[in-house]
Amino acid sequence: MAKPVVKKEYTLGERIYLLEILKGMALTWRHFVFNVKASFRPEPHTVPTCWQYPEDRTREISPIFRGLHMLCLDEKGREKCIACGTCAKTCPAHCITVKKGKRKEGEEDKYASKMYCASFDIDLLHCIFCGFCQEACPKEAIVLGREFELAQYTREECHLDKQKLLANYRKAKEEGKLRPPRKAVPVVKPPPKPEAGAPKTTEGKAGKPAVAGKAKKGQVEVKKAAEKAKGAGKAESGD
Amino acid sequence: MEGWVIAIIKVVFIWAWVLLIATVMTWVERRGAAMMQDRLGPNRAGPFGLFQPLADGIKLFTKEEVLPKKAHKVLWSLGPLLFALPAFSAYAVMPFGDKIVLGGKEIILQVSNVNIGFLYILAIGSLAVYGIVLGGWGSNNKFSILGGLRSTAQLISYEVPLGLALLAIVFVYGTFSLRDIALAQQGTFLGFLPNWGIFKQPLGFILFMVAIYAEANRVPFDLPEAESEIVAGYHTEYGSMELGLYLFGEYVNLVTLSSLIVVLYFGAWHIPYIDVSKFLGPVSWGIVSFLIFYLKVSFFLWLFVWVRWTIPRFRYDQVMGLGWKALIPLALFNLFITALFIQLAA
Amino acid sequence: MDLRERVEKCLGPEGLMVAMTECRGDLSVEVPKTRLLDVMHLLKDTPDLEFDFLSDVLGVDNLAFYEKQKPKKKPEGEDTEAKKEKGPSPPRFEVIYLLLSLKRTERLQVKIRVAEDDMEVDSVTSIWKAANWPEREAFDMFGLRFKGHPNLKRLLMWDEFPAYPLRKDYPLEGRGEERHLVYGE
Amino acid sequence: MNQDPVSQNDQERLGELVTINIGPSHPAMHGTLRVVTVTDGETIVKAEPEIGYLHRGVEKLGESLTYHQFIPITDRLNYCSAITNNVSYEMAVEKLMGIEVPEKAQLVRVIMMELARIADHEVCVGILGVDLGAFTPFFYLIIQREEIYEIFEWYNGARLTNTFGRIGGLDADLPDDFEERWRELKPNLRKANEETEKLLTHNRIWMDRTIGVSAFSPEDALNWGFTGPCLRACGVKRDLRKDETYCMYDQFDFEVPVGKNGDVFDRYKVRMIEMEESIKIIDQAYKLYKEMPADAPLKARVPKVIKPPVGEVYSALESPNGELGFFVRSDGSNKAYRIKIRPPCYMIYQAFNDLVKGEMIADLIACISSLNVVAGELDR
Repeated sequence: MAKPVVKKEYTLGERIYLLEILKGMALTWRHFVFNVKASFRPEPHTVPTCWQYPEDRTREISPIFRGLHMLCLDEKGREKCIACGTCAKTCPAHCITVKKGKRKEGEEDKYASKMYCASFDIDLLHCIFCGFCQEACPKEAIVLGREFELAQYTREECHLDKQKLLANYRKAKEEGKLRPPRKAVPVVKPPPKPEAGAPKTTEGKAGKPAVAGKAKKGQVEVKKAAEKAKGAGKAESGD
Repeated sequence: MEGWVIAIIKVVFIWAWVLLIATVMTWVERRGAAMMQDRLGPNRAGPFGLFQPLADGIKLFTKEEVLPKKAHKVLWSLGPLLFALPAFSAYAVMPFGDKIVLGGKEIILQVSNVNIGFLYILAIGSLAVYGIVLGGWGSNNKFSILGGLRSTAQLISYEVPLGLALLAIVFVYGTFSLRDIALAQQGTFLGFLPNWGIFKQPLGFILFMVAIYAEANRVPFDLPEAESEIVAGYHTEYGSMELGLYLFGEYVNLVTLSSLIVVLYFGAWHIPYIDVSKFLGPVSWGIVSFLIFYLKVSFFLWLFVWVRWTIPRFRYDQVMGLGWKALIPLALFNLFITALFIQLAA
Repeated sequence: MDLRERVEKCLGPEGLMVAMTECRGDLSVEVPKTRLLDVMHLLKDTPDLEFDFLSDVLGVDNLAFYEKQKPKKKPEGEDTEAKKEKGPSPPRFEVIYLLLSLKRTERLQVKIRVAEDDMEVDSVTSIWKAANWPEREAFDMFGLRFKGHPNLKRLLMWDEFPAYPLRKDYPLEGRGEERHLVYGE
Repeated sequence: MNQDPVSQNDQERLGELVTINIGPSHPAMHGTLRVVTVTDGETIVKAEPEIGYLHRGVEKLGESLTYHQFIPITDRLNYCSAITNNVSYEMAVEKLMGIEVPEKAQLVRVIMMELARIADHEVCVGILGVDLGAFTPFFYLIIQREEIYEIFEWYNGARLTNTFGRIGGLDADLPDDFEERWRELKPNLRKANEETEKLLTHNRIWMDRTIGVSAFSPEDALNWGFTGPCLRACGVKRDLRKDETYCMYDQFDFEVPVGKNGDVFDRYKVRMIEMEESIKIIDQAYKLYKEMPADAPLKARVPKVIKPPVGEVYSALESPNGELGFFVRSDGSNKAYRIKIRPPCYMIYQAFNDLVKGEMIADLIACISSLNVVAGELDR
């Protein structure tokens, strides 16, 4: 079914193969010389694009890299997690299991709130590292860290329990590789306050039929208004 | 008796030397490619990864030999042998230096100076196609047989321009002996050019280069093993040292062909305008000529690598088209011109 | 004249339109299954419409949808209304053709309903070759049979696969069909 | 597909034709494609693609996951440009819910999508080179893709499976160092493209291998449902970014390249030019982005639990491969009732037999690479 082709005219330089081939060879030669020179540069990072990975770990990993999970402690060393189970619900791969525990008297220095997670299990073999758990977490307790070397020999090792998660946190803290606190994304302000602070963007425009004017208080972080929004969502789904 | 010993020493020496070059070539190929592609290449085994070929060799030797269920056993095992052997045997007539005087005895740096060296190389070189086509057939794999067929067609087609280009050289030098051709390239030509084959046969040189790229199955003529089309061509089913023989034979082939270029077109061990042998003793001149020769060879070896990592590969019919429609007419033309000049000069 | 009217004008007189819905600007027109090819030809050739590009063909299984649509909820689409008109057992499947008019850059969804006991649908491959694989996929996933399709085989699942995986009564985890696969010669 | 089985079988029995099974594990079959080719010598008589080796039931999965949970799954469709998939899906759900995304978020989406487009085209062109035997351009291009991934990594922590954006907007602003990175990257991108062109475009071997190979007429292409670079290579000027504009694409000044023959060379060339245009778009989008106030919203007000009203929409955007559409039907619950993905290469790949019939095996490989068939997207 191929239709006849519009013949492309070859120029003379194209017709005799050698000219373009020589040009190409000049190009590869330039790269060759550059890289040979570069590879004699002092260690560890020689040729610009190659990282001698296991030895050369100087490559900067993004501070918000979505790697190995950890359970954070607050500044007093108490567990942040309140075992609300939002992470488990949000997880697309259903790899998180949380069991609730109630704080007893005298455990205030261990757990930050009244509820804590008695167990917290993550199956790394299921996890897809989407980062939804850390986004959903109201306390910023579960966080994906910068650790990316996750290969293990057994299935059991790929199973993260609470102790491992806390250990991950301690290790990251020691190395100073904690994830910076999440920056809340500015959300469109509710219509009742028409174009209050927001300048000439169109975000304040009316005409969002689905999102009825359920006001969140000013510029709230999404996750903090979880319960409210849930209510709002339910109400909205009626229309 | 003495002649025998010397011959055997020469054989062993040159055999080991070519093996060494071929081994190093695998390293050069990979590192060179890497450097052209902004990578580093193998750099783990030894300094600069120089022991990488060794590691590869050990790996190939220790791997399990797998014989496909329906493969033809005899042809299957014959294939790699027939491919590697001619590559080595072709070196028998290749000069690799001028001569060396040891213990008052003059030794030519060539295993045997037969006066039909030329024909020998052509004959032996064509034998390599058997290894490929038998391996491809014996594997009982459609990709292998395709690779084998492509290779057969390609090698046979490119034998013709190769032979014609060589014929022109024979016209010019009037001899079939490679050593005589090498010796004839001393001095200058037309008073200012080095008396090298390339200046006497510029067109022939280009034709010859293209033809040997096809003979050696190198990019842009690496159709028989074009990995993106027919997996690995004729050696798809091979593993272990049988595969090693194929890969290695290819590099030995490269060395042979590069040496041939140097002997025929690049003045063998001569340096233009200077007759180095006058300044050196008979022993040191032998060594120096040997080194000069392989310096030139290494340039052509490098050229193989360089070209390979620069350009894409042809399609099967385009290769045939280039061979029959462009190279053979040009080679005939070249032959004609050469003959004309010789006639005029005489 | 907006698209809605034009489509009505084109299909209405011939009685080729069962219902028309609009959702967020996506016009969707339901047509009788038996006259699908006529509709497609009309839509393609009417100078006002010129839906000459077939984006996709997809099947939908409405089994769970009907179960879920309790009468207490006021539905906004005509889906349920259409169902009511048709009586107690609405056709289970839908085939939706996503059409596009290149010249006008307008999109239209053409919908037909297919009952479970009569799964034959006319193939539109004679009009758009683009329907080839999507129809095969709909056959693969829902068991819809396209009459006149040049090569109606399973596309994504293997040929011996016994079920239709995108139907709503097929479990997400599968039924372990792969265990019965026989490998070898 | 091919409708002359009887005569073909006869020929096959006579040994004139050979059936060669290319794939699913073959060096040139990207991912897990498989083509059963019947060849006469090296000439292809029939090439029937078999797909489904990477079928993961994404559409079925979508019916069991909430709207947000499906976003990471879309990453795994066209893994070369995950961001485009994310945005396409998000746009479908936003359309279903009637959400209007803030402008600044749209700009960030444009920037990221165009980066993804460059990355995708780079892989495609590079692989095309590799399949035709020219290895080196692949590395020059892939290095730049790596730098693009670096930007992605600093944007939200993942390189390949980005899970970019959320329904209604974004989850993060552009990183502070974006400008610096982009300024560094831009000349490198251009240089890599230039070098690729230098090595390939005018090289006669390359021209012989690509010009006129698997050429396709615009009528056929439209009938087969071609979109994207493959359609534009046939000479149809159609780009959803221009024709059905979304994400403020109408505010940017860019060209839509078209080819003439619809052959491999034109597809390659269209992709090369598109990369250049993408660079221009990113520049313009970033300029607009800079003009926005720092606290301009990036997310529309979206309920935490997304429950779109009953209805069905189809929303498409111009992915690097062509029209990537999502058909989403909601039954009012928090899970989609039906999600149908319209992958661009699915439509293109079904015409494969017509594309390569009568060509040679080597051309089949060139054709399949130039179509940029991504198994993840194809099989879903």
